[in-house]
Amino acid sequence: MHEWSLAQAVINGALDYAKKHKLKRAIKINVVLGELQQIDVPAFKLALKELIKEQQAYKIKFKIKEEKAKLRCRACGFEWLFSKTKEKLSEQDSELIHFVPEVAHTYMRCPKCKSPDFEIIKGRGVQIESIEEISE
Amino acid sequence: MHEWSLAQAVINGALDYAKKHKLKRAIKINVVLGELQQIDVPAFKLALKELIKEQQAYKIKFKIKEEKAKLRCRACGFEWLFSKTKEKLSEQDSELIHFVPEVAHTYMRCPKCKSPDFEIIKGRGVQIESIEEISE
Amino acid sequence: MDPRLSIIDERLKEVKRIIAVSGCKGGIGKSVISCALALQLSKLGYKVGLLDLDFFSPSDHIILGAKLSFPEEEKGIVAPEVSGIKFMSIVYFIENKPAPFRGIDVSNAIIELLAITLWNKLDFLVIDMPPGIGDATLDTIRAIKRMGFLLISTQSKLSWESTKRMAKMLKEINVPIIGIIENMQKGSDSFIEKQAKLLGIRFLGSIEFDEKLESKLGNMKSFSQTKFSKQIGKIVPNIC
Amino acid sequence: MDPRLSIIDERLKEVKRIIAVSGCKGGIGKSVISCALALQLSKLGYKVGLLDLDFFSPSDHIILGAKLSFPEEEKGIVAPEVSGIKFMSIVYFIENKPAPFRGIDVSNAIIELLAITLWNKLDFLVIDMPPGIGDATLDTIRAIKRMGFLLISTQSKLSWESTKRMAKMLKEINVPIIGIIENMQKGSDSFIEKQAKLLGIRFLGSIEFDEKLESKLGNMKSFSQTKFSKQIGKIVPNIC
Ligand SMILES: Nc1ncnc2c1ncn2[C@@H]1O[C@H](COP(=O)(O)OP(=O)(O)O)[C@@H](O)[C@H]1O
Ligand SMILES: Nc1ncnc2c1ncn2[C@@H]1O[C@H](COP(=O)(O)OP(=O)(O)O)[C@@H](O)[C@H]1O
Ligand SMILES: [Mg+2]
Ligand SMILES: [Mg+2]
Ligand SMILES: [Mg+2]
Ligand SMILES: [Mg+2]
Ligand code: NI
Ligand code: NI
Ligand SMILES: [Zn+2]
Ligand SMILES: [Zn+2]
Repeated sequence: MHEWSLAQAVINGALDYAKKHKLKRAIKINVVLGELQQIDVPAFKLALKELIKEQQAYKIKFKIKEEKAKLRCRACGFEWLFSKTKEKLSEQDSELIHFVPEVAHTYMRCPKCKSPDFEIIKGRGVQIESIEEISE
Repeated sequence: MHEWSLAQAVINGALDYAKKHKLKRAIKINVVLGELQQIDVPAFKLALKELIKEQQAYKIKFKIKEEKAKLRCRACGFEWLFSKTKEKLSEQDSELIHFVPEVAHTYMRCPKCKSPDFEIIKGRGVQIESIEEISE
Repeated sequence: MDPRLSIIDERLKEVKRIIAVSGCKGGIGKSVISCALALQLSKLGYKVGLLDLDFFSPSDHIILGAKLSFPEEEKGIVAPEVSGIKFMSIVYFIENKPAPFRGIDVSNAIIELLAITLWNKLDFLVIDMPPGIGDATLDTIRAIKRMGFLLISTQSKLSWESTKRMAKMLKEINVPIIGIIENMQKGSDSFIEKQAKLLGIRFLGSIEFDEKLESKLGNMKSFSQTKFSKQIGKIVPNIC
Repeated sequence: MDPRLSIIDERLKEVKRIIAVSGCKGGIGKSVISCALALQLSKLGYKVGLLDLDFFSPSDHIILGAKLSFPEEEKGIVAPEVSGIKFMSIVYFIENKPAPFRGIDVSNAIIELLAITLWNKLDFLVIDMPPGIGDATLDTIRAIKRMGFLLISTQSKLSWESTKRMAKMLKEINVPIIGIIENMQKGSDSFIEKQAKLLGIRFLGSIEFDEKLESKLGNMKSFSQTKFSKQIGKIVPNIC
């Protein structure tokens, strides 16, 4: 489960931020999971829970929001949702996009004009939306 | 004055848009001039006026707004205004940026960490902000 | 809205043919072939333009020994003439300094150059492409609908595998491939000719490795008299 | 906020030295030198990783003749071993298909690979860089603070002018330059040695043009017995 490494990134990133901004001892991390990366959410949550235990500096809660992936073709301007075209991907190609979402440009095409030159407008992958102080 | 060629782009772009969206016969083009490109505004306005006369399809008015250029360093996160560091550029380097604003990465550096890896957040060059139908 | 894309067709409307010299990998001879092609076409009496789009390793001005005068400003910028060839390159703007451009910068600078350069009447515009299928390739495809690709490959597997990736993409999105040139051929085996056939792409010929080429770079007259340039000259009729 | 940048130091914390093989221009031997360097270091008993960051023309898997097994998934992805070298490349994810990436995609994919690849203990991580000073160069500089650049140039002016642009930039922003290697030397003149001296950069040696190199690509054993690999082997002590 490479979800572990992304959960580590989230915890590390949040701790760096909290220390830098001298946040108090309890924080909430608002995480956004972009659909394109097709994160295994239970595995990701489990990893976060384990990783939170491994550190002492902060009391950490997290909230996870999923975000639809939206793409826009630079050749013809067409916009579409990943969820509408996802079924056309083979299981293997999906898995490759799971590891490196950019390879969507290798395995996906604009549904309207077939161009590989599209922009991932939103929903690429794991992001920290915000970090808040909370009462312990 | 290469401002003429950019004015041509604005008129062409606006006419393409107006035709595509079947706008009525009178339009107003709201143009934004990003500071980094250091457009000669009188020359640009003159070009627009001449070019408007050369076409029959639309009655065109324009409104020009200038926009400060803002840059952000990807290496250290520092943000700054072009106007604050502009004086450090030689006249010749300024002129080169006037033609191809991206060469700012050749002639300018982050004032804080000296990195050439900065982002032009806003105020790069000539943009059409919007095109409106107006009464003739 | 970016108004610059709207003017590019207009800027190129008096240009009859546009040839992008590419092949994905670096160091396969895109630049020397672009220059030789431009020179040979010019010798035949055609009006020729040359646009160097490799912003990280611009080479054409070195190959041609071009004096770096600043482009004249008119109702746009006029590509300076180098022995009758209209030549545009990022070097006019960066000289010998580095241009650390992100993809978005490459994209913006290419669109800017296409929007403001006045080529006027040309029979051929030769575009010397940078390696890769990144912003420069995607933007020229997006901005110049009438462009055809002239692909280059050496006999090395390393080169051919990359050229093949690019050829696959171009075919898939219906961008015309003019043909493939094998460069730096050694021996008589024509590996690329066979491979081109397998892909259904026209093979235009082999250019031999020319020991003397390097020493002739920078002097246009000597350069156009090399065996290399003469072999390019023989391929030219197949392109016209 | 992009959390991935925060984890990269952690991922590389057990890696003693990180060497980016670069030089700005394409086709100067970055890939063959990266591979030979990795192999020679490995032969000396060092634990070595090799990361191919040329997404448009990935070459190292061809040079090493690596079988493209899919990287194992653990608490990240494990770089598969190729004769004892931990090897990561975009080819695991794109195979022989084109990867038409804009700069922002190159940037994201590099950061992703650096964030999820588990190198564990390494004495050396060799990074085979793509041509140019674009996203890949700027992002590795940004993400990997401890990296040094090993610059390559051939004797051609075309190559040297590009390498010089890059060297200027690296010096200006205080990124360490390990030294310069002259590749594909013909004759005994050492143009690059003189130029390196003028720039105040350490000259590490010349690698001759090896006629037999091409035919040994894809077979690691034969490759590491070429004159080419042996000459790289002689330079290795100057780098360690
Ligand atoms: N047919 C040839 N014979 C000898 N040298 C060549 C030949 N083609 C290219 N070269 C040399 O190979 C190097 C790479 O060529 P270049 O045109 O710069 O490639 P690219 O533009 O694809 O990076 C240059 O030093 C050039 O002089
Ligand atoms: N010293 C050398 N002798 C012979 N051929 C070489 C030598 N160095 C590189 N080559 C060949 O030159 C070509 C370019 O090398 P490569 O490593 O792919 O360059 P880059 O990674 O810089 O694009 C390849 O075909 C390679 O086999
Ligand atoms: Mg598949
Ligand atoms: Mg100057
Ligand atoms: Mg070139
Ligand atoms: Mg390479
Ligand atoms: Ni996973
Ligand atoms: Ni001007
Ligand atoms: Zn489309
Ligand atoms: Zn900075």
